[in-house]
Amino acid sequence: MAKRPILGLFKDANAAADAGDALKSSGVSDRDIDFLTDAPYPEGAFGEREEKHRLYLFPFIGATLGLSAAILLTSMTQLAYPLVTGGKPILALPAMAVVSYEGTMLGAILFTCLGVIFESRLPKLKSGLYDTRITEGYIGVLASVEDGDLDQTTGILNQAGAVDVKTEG
Amino acid sequence: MSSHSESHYPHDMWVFPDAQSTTQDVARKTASTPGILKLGLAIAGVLAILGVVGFVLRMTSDGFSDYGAWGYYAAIFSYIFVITSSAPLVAVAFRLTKSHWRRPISRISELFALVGVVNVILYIPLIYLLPPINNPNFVPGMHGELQIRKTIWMEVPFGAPHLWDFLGIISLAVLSLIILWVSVVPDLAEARSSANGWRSKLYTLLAGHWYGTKKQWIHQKISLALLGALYFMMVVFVHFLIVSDFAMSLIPGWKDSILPPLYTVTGFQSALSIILIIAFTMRKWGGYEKYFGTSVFWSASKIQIGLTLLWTYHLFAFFITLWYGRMELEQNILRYLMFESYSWIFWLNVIFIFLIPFWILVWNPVRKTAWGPALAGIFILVGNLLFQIRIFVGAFNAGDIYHLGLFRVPPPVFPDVWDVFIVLGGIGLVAFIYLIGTRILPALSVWEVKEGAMYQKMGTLYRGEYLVLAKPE
Amino acid sequence: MVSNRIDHKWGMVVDIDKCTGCQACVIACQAENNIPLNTKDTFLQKRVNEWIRIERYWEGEYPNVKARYIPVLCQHCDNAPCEPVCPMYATYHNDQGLNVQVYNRCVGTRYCINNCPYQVRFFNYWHPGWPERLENQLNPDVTVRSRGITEKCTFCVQRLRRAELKVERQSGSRLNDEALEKGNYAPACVHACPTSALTFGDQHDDGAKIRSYFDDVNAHNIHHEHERETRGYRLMEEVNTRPNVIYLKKVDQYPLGKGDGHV
Amino acid sequence: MQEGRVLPAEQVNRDLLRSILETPKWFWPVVGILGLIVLIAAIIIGYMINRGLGITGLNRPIFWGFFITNFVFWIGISHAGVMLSAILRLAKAEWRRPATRAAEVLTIFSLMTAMIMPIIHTGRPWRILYWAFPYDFARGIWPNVRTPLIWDPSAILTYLTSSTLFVLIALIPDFAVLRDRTTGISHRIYGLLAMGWEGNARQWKLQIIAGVLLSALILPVFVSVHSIVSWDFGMAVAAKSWHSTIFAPYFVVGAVHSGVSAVAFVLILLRWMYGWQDYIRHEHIDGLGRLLVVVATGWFYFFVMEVIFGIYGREADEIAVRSLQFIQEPFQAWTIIFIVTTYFIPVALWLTRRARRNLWIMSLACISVNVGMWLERYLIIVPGLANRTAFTFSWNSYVPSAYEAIIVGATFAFVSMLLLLFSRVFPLIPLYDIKEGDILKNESVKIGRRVVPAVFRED
Repeated sequence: MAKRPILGLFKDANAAADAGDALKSSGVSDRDIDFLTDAPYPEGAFGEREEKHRLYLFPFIGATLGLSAAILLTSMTQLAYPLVTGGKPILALPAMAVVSYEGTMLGAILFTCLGVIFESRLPKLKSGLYDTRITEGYIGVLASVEDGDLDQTTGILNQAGAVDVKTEG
Repeated sequence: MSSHSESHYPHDMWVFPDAQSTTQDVARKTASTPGILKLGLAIAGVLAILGVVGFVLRMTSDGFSDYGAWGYYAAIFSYIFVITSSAPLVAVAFRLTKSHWRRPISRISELFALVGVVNVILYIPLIYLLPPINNPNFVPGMHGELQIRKTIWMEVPFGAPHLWDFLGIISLAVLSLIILWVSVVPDLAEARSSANGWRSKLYTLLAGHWYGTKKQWIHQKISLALLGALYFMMVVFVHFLIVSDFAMSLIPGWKDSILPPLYTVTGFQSALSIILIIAFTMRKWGGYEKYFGTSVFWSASKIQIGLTLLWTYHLFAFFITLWYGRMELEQNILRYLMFESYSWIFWLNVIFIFLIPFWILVWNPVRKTAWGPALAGIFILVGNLLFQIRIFVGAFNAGDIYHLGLFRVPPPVFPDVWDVFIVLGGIGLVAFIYLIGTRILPALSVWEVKEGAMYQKMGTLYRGEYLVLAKPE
Repeated sequence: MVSNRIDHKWGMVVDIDKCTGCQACVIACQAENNIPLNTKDTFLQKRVNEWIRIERYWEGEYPNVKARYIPVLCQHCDNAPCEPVCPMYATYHNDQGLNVQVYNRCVGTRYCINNCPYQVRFFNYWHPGWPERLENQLNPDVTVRSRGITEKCTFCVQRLRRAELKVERQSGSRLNDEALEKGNYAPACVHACPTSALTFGDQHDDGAKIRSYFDDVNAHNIHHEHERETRGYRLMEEVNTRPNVIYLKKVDQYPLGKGDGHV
Repeated sequence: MQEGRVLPAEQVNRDLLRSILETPKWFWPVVGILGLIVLIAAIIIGYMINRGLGITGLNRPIFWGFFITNFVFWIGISHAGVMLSAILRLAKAEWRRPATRAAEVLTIFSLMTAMIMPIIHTGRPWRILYWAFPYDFARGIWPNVRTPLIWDPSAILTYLTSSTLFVLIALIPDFAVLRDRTTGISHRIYGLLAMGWEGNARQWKLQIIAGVLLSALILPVFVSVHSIVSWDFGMAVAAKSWHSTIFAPYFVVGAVHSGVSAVAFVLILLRWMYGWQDYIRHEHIDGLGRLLVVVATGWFYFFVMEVIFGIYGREADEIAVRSLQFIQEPFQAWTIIFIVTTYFIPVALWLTRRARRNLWIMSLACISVNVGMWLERYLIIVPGLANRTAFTFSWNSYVPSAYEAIIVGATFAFVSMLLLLFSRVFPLIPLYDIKEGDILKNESVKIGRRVVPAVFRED
């Protein structure tokens, strides 16, 4: 049986947190509960599940790629055109160091940005259940429950003090 | 990298212990001397005696006429000076920025004021060692000889540089002692009644006037801020004097405007390192666990990694500028200090002061431990010693200092046994005095910890429990 | 490079003692290398292009003054500071010891000019133009540089190339002093100098006139200047650019009293 | 430093999106005027490219003049962005919140402006692509990586890319807000930009981490950029006063000095233009003032070092340059103005709390800093070239032509125009950051009778 999303809107953060607890006690696994807010509440403010992520790998991968790319570019171009300038060595390491450094940082930053997008599961092509009031400071409690439990869940949400409860269709 | 690296549970966070117990606890710890401390004192004392022996032998064998033999002495002086003069800055700087994490370590850093005396003593022989700025045997028209050595003292004023540098060092010592006194008074006042024997006499003498009235507190805060700012500028200035007079101007033709900042950064780095090491030891063996949360090490090591990068940055700026121009003089200086004579010391220096600490501290989980920063600190201290040897021994043996420039690459100078004695002795002397200091004065700034305890607590926001941090004004 | 090529290291010796400051070299260079005319208002704009210039300094106080002349041209340094700073490789050091300028690579960042201690690099602020009657005297072997690029003395590389073709490729003999002299292959300034203060030659050629001077100056660097047998010296030796142009000191028969001289 | 009251989210949206959702009546006229100035400058640039650099005041030996000065100046301004948002983010300074994005955007635009300068100052700008982008065609050769002029583009492009991404990542949640507030085509565009952001816990967590992580990554870049710009001069052996080892940190600190003052000024302007009194409060400007006292003093230290070690060697040609800077007409007058306006006037003002809290005085101080810093670059570049060799024969001075002056002036108009246009379409104050601040703020510690404002910390 397919799970259906249901969104309760709350004006007060405490109420939203209560709703979350109520849902959990009613047997909804916390993987199915999500809190939509308009600002970053401190982690665990709603007793929500803890999110795991691998963002810290990205900069390191990017840095390695960027570094190797930069070293290749600088060394190859100098070796390909062995023109003596100012009595400097053809493979001028200090000069390469500067460009390679920039390459490293560029790689790291590009990959970090990609990582952020990827890890926060964006871009989200088909938008789920949502309400524009969330960006007005309302807090949305988004749960996905079995078809049968929709009414019960609606009850729980309303009981917790939801301003509005939305389901699909 | 970030504060959010892993999950946040209350036990990650840390609030200061309750105010009441602190005073007695710290007083007790100050009064008692555990075995490990006795051992430390013994070792330090032996080393210090070794140092004196080494010094005397060096003096009798070489005398003060030939300053070249004293390179290692200058190096260890500069090592001690740059660290101990920078150490009080840790307290000063983070007091100015009102960071809470500094509270437990600020006394550790201020206590280094007691070592300022060592700087003054160690400097006195250098007065005789440093050759005069005016070329004594100058013959007009002599090829490539200068009448006045290149120095920061343009028109060589009276007593330059010996006297002025000396005054600088003395004023640093005095200023830091004043800061220490101003900051330690409230703790002594609290302890003066409970302490017994000579301690209570001493404490009453030092802090008899203190009753913790509002007025006194305000005055104390203001004077700490002002003295701190003054001390900061003083330190940077005296670093500039010392490194340019005792290193740069002794290498003919070496004109390197980035050396003073580099020197200062090295000082900050090592000061923070030694403080973190001491904090680690107090936490591990001194029974101060509950005062040193990991957040101290965590925040400090962020600063530390910044300083480490800064050091390397300054070094590279120096290197690339000299490398790019093809001037013989500059090439020779690079060869001498970096790539030929002192090459292996140089590479070790870079590894110890940059590579290893960087790779230790780049990991956030390690930064959150107590041992990580302390370990990095040890490496940094070794690296700094190598740096001082490279620069000062190099400078003291660079040949004819009145010559136009360094047109040949002198060989490196390796330490003989007396030099080793002197180096160890200097470190031992500092350690000895510092340890004695921790027996006399409380090694934890009680009033600051208490103040901190007022300003932070655990608080609940909806379902999560977090640290609540209050920032007055 | 090309297999049957005889390798050279060109060099020049400038005898200050012979220089009379007559500016003939300047004009010769102007004519040979299609240098835009230095009109009155280019002078007023301080944008003169003189690949070789005669610097004139007064020594002593009036009335007992002496004029000192020193011809300054591109020193073709082996450690040329101008070369590494060009982002386009528009200037580099070729295998004949020449500091060459590749006009169509140049974008005119003017960094090389700033980095030249001798100030012998020039920038075309305006598009070069010649009065109609002078169009015909332009040298077909030399590019006319457009505006916005840097130019400098080339040791008349066009003549050297022709010499290599005529002498070395065709007759196969080495391009030595008399060959240069006979075929009029040395740089224009050298041939134009009435007192033959300028001598041009190949440092790798044992028979070359300039050879002894280069050997001497290379043997004793600036710190052993006083040990040199010849009068040779290089401009601003302390910068260590190792020029391929050597100057010979002036022999002053009636030196001014000490103290009232400058330069 | 936690003044100001907690505002409901609706009001935050309403206030901060005002600049986007409704257009103030002064907006288009101002943009029009600025655009006109930029247009004039563009025409002059075209004329210059057509006629050649002869129309500037450049000559021998002063081959770099106003354009390069302006280039360095704008690069300097661009350092404010990362300085503020990164360092303050890492230091968790609460008062950073409204300042960050304005600073970052200023970074981006001033970088763009700066990059125009070296391009138009070259002799043949139409060939510039071969320079900036390393690829191999048309002249059968790649760029020469040994020159600072290649390090420059690599650093600047890295910095530009990263700071742009930095801003864009931080904009995603605000795009979502705009998506929900707009209709029609703009709704679709903002929706596209928001990438389906719905603000769940995971997205927020990563958003916050991204802020800190990117700050930590951009800081090293930002230091490198101005160092490399300084090495354009530091690598030159021929210009005696340029070949100094301290240039890199000296330039960086100077850049931060001018940049942060510029940001403070921009913030004051925004507060005045859009009536954001509740967001850009005196405490923020005050904080910037305190920060600037430290930065300025650090800069002064490096300045003194640079000068002392300039004359340290007592070498004739070095002394010649210094005397040109400090003693001879006309530069010595400019030098005095530069030192006074960069350090003494502003710091004297910033030292008192009342001055720091007075917006008029603050703006004056910030402007004076930037005047001074512009002069600083001018006084490094031009006298350094004016007599850089032992050959006194070709010593010379420099007077910029009117064209140069107009182009330089127009760059300021250009940056302000871009900022205005940006504020028309994107929020210049990060909404979610403000809201977060409000959430974390509403808890205070009571000590005896006094209630001390406090914030929640997650660590």
